[in-house]
Amino acid sequence: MSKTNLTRRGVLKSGAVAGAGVALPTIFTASSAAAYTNEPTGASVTLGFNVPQTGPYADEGADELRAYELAVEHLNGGGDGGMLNTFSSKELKGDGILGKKVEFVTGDTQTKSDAARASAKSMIEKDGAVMITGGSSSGVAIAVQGLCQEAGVIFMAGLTHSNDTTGKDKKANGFRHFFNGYMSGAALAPVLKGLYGDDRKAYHLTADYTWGWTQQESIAAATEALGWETVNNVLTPLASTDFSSYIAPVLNSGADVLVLNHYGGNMVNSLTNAVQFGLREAQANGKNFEIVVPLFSRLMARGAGENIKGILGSTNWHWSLQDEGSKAFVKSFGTKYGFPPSQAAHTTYCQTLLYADACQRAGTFNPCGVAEALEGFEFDGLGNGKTLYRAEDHQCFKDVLVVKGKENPTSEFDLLEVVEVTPAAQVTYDPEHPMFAGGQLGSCNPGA
Amino acid sequence: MLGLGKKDASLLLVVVALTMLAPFILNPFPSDSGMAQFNAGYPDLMQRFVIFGIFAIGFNILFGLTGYLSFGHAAFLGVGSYSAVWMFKLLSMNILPAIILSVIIAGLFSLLIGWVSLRRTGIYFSILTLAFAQMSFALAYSVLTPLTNGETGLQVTLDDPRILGVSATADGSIPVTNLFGLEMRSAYDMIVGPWTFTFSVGYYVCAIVMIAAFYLSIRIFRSPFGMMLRAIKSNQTRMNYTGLNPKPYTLAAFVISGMYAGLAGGLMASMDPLAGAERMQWTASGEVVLMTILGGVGTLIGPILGAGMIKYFENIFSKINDGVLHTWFSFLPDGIENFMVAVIHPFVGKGWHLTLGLIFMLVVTFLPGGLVEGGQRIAKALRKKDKDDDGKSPSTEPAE
Amino acid sequence: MDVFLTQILNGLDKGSAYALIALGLTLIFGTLGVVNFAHGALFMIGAFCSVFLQRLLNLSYETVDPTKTDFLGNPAVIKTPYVESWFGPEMGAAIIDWSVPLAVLFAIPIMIAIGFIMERGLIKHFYKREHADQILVTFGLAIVLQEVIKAVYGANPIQTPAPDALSGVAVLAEGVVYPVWRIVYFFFSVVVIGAVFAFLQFTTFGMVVRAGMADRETVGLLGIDIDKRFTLMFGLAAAVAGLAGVMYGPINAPNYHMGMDFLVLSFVVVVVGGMGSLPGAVAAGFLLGILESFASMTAVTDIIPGINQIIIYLVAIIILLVRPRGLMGRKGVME
Amino acid sequence: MGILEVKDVGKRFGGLQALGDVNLSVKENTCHAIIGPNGAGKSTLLNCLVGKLIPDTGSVMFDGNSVLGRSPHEINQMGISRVFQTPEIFGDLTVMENMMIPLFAKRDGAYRLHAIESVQAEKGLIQQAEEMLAEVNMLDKREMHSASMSRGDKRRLEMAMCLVQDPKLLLLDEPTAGMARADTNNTIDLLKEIKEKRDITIAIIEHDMHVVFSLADRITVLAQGTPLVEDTPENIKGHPKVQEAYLGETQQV
Repeated sequence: MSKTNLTRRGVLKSGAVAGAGVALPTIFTASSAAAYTNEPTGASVTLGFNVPQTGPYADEGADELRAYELAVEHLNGGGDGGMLNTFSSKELKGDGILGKKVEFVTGDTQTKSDAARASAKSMIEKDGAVMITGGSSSGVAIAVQGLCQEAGVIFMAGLTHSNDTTGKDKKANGFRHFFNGYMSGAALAPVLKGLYGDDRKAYHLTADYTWGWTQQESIAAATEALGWETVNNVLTPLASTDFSSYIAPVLNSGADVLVLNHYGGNMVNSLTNAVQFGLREAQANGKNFEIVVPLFSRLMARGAGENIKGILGSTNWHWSLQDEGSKAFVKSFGTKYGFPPSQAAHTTYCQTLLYADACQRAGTFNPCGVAEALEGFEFDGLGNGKTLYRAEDHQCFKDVLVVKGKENPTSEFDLLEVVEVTPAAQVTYDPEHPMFAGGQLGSCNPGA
Repeated sequence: MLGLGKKDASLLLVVVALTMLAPFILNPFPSDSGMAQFNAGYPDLMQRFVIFGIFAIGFNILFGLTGYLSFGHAAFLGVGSYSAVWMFKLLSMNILPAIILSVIIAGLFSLLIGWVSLRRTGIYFSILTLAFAQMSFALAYSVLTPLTNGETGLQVTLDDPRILGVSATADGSIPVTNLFGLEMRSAYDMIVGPWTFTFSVGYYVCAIVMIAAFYLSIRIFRSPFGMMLRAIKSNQTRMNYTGLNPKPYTLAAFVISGMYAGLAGGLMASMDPLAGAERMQWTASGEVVLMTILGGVGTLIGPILGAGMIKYFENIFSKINDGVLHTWFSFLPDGIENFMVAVIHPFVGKGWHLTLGLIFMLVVTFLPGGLVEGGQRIAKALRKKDKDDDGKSPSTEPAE
Repeated sequence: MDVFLTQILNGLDKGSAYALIALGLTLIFGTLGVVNFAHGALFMIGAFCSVFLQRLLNLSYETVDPTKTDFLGNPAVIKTPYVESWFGPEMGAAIIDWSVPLAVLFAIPIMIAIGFIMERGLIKHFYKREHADQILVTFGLAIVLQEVIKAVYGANPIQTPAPDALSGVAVLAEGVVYPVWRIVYFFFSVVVIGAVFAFLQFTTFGMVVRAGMADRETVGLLGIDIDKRFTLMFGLAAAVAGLAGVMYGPINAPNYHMGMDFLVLSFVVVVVGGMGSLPGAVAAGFLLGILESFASMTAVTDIIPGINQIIIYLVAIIILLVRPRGLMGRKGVME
Repeated sequence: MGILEVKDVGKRFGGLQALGDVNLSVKENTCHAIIGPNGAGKSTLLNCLVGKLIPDTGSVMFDGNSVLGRSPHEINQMGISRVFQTPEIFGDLTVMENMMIPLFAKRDGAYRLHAIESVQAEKGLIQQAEEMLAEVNMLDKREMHSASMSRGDKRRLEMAMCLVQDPKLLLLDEPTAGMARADTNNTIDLLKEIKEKRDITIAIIEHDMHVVFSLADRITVLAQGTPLVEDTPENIKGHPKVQEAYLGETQQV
């Protein structure tokens, strides 16, 4: 009894030749011929872009999708080549991957782990995708990463900031380019110290689920190391829309800094509410009251409008960076779509290029070969300076940006200004760091 | 046959034939054609069709027969999934104990919620079930994370004990779910000319369970118990004065439908060992309500049709992007091609919700009895035509 | 003590929103017997009325300023709103600043019109249908409405700030500061609720509608064309939901799914208040708002972790078990 | 000693004394009518008998057992069936299904989870139901959707549903209310037939004196919550107190 693991495209074409003209349903062809899941045998290779197209993160998803389409265009030799020209590895020639034309399928994660897995499965089972990428929340990323591990395809994570993605839930087939909660804390802490001093009392509002907790833990650890005191940490329900009852007690709590460990709609609302309650102008303990939003995204910042002015946070990448890679990317994205890319777009574009390059270098689409090529890979020219894909946990280590809401934006895109580029060395941690311990990569799974 | 009337038996046979031949029926288009986008015959979606079919069949036993509209049934599905995954973590990857535990736990949980909620009727009952389910979801997402793994969902990992199995396979992977060694994800491909048909073990396991569940639901519909439930919907006063106590009947219906939901949850986890909290959210409960109404409340086959329709939209329409549209219309001149793409664009891909919403409105406006009524009208029209042709009407009645 | 005062204020504020939405919902339940799952969408559309007006007022003509560059290095395009060029920069800026209060005026006719169209075009065909069908059709409508808004305005929230003059904080007592707009919102909702009650209490139209709520058939027998009045009621309910949405914009930025977020809560509020009871809906709205605020205090969550996640549902369950028809429900409505 | 013994039953609604010290004894195999002007407490009394209301004072014994505190379905299981003023039937079900439900209740008690068995397999019960339908001349309507029938048919169906349970006591709450004369006469004939054929006790609340005097063996006149007089129809007809309180004003006998 031979079996296939979630696959079928692999034999589809070779089998089609064998079975051509045979209409008798007695001919069963088992697909054990494939060396790994969805081995591309034709002239093209299919990638699966799994992004939220409905639900609250649909705008991020749409931007990710734009970047994916741009990356595919560049890989196939179209457009101006974007970051292919600045990428330190020169393996990709604009003729697809390993000479095969790059095709793609898209799906909707709905920002739900179930729907995301269903969508990824359909790409693997029906469309023969050899790699899945995308997502805009950690829950989805971890769920899809687990699926790809079982199915034997590579997962290139999109927007996922939780420590767990490359911590306790890391997987051999999964790779993350985006930064994480720990890195946010490590990057923010020195800047906070420089701007607000080392004698501060912080009040945390934390989204009451896994990502919120790991982020809060990271930021609290980093700021306490500076000498800050954590006055309180209040957990807020995910479903909250009005944060007034959480914000109101802050001013009389003796704290002089408010840390909002929120993302997406939660972040927009809690920040709006905090500004409404006058916290940005308030005084406490003889100092100016400050608000910190550790994970910033420009698209979300737009939702928060005026409220983000002067608020400090960290981000993976920003379009105003002036290195060659970023400039090339902003140019080709901006020319095609008419507005600058978001950090979500940047990270997914990079992930696609990195995957393609790894296949090219490995000379195969076999996940095990690709994984080997990505592990310990050092590169440059993709917008975050010199970057390492660490072998131990499949996390990228690169510079992290500390940003601040701009006081006088010159355009509707010009919302954040880069305060500091924290060098990669400063945000690097030991793979066995307690915040990341507990999981195992396991061994790579090629599926067949 | 099997204790069923002639009409029911033929309905059952139709369902058996449809599910058994689903890999063919759902893959009508050659794999390389542009229309292959509409093929739904891949294992994951076929499994979802039948699993949600089970969920909806069970829900219909409560809602269709007694008229009690529960907005909290997703909680039972979620609890079933969590139970199954815990069995995979602690005991073994065999799906049988996992599914049995799912059904039992979901049954107990629904007994508790039903016992409280059934003290009220009408919308008050609906809101009570909704409140319980929302509480379950909120707690599973946050406070109960040690039990549910919160946002990420409960997964099997390499260091689970699995006392009757292995924690990790020899090559360092997590073992896969199986039924006494028969792996759920294994599949055969059959290639006939340009077509490819996939036969998945997991699908056939689900399909057999669904047929059994469907058969049981026919028996319940035709039993004195089913008649009592319809009587409760019709007139509770007369019920009381006829010497019958409606409470245990409704509670039994509630628990049975909760166990169906648990069965669906357990199967879902067996096909894909992950249990996420969103499965318990009110939108998920609302989905099964919509499936049942869309298909036809109180009919035998309606809920299965409704479940299939909604899942088809979710998984097929959401994947149609502009690139796909352009390949469809590439035979047209450029201007018309772009125009066609622009017209269809808002309804597919990220607009699949819009299409679904419109379908809901159209179906309920023009087919008050749901899809089943649509089927009946077509059958009636055909029969009329048949009669005109040879004066003979076909013996098969449409699904009630 | 200050903490309690602030939380009561927060509760009244949340309660205002709940009460306004629930009021419209229960009006439609009570008069038309329709379970309207699209009611949340009406709230959302109200909020987007002010987004629309804001966009309208910000319509600009473009001039190229060669001294500046945009993000691609091309000469920058400078936008000047037409209102600023028509009324002068200061007046124009003031008009834009006051776009939310202006949107209140703008939203009333639009919401009433939407209500009319919804009732005449769709809902009226469902009066005699089962509640299940009403749920399906209005749920479908809600999805369609929110997808249309999403297609036009995107999925991310869009800020509709309060006028500068009303956006600061007010010092109510020593150590108690509260945002001015939230106080405005509370009084606004009190006025709207009062107006609806007065309308139903003191006008003949209102009397007929109340009689119709109590016994539709009898009123029909009196030869009063109750249907026409019910259409108007639907418009009124839509307007109340829409106004709640417009004024809510500055508190939380409108997004396309805000209606769904409030839908379940407002159903709970209506049912806890008692089906078909207007005072019940208002009372339940404020009660749940205040309890939710108290439950989020750390002093409470320290004792019962996670209580803030479930408080509304827990209270709803307890109330429904103690009082079978909610706080003020009438017998036989939707049972 | 009657099959139904009502002793000193009183019931207040707020300030209103709806029933005060009602005593009533219904003898086995008789037809006992309860009459009285509107607001006399007839319906309240009936509701106290079937468990819908619980009296404040007094006792209600049926066949030697107290019915107080029991719910309607328990009281039915004791052998009391009730026909309502407006027919209460299962409108969504067919006539035949309407008949099967009381039969199941009679055989299986207030609750039994018979979820797998088929209704069609219950040949014995089906036969009983058909016989009963034949008795009320409704056999031809057996597959009809019961909600779509005429009011008279609904009434006959309800009566059949009660009778098929073979109750010891049949309670009739204005069984001819709103009926045309012809229908009323049919109902009287039906009830007469039932009385003759079966060992059954009937208690009837009725406005229509024609019905009362056609059927009743004994009559209790209720006024303002208390029994005014109890006697045979002949005596009641001539009773001056009754004439004065009730009959004389409203009805020519």
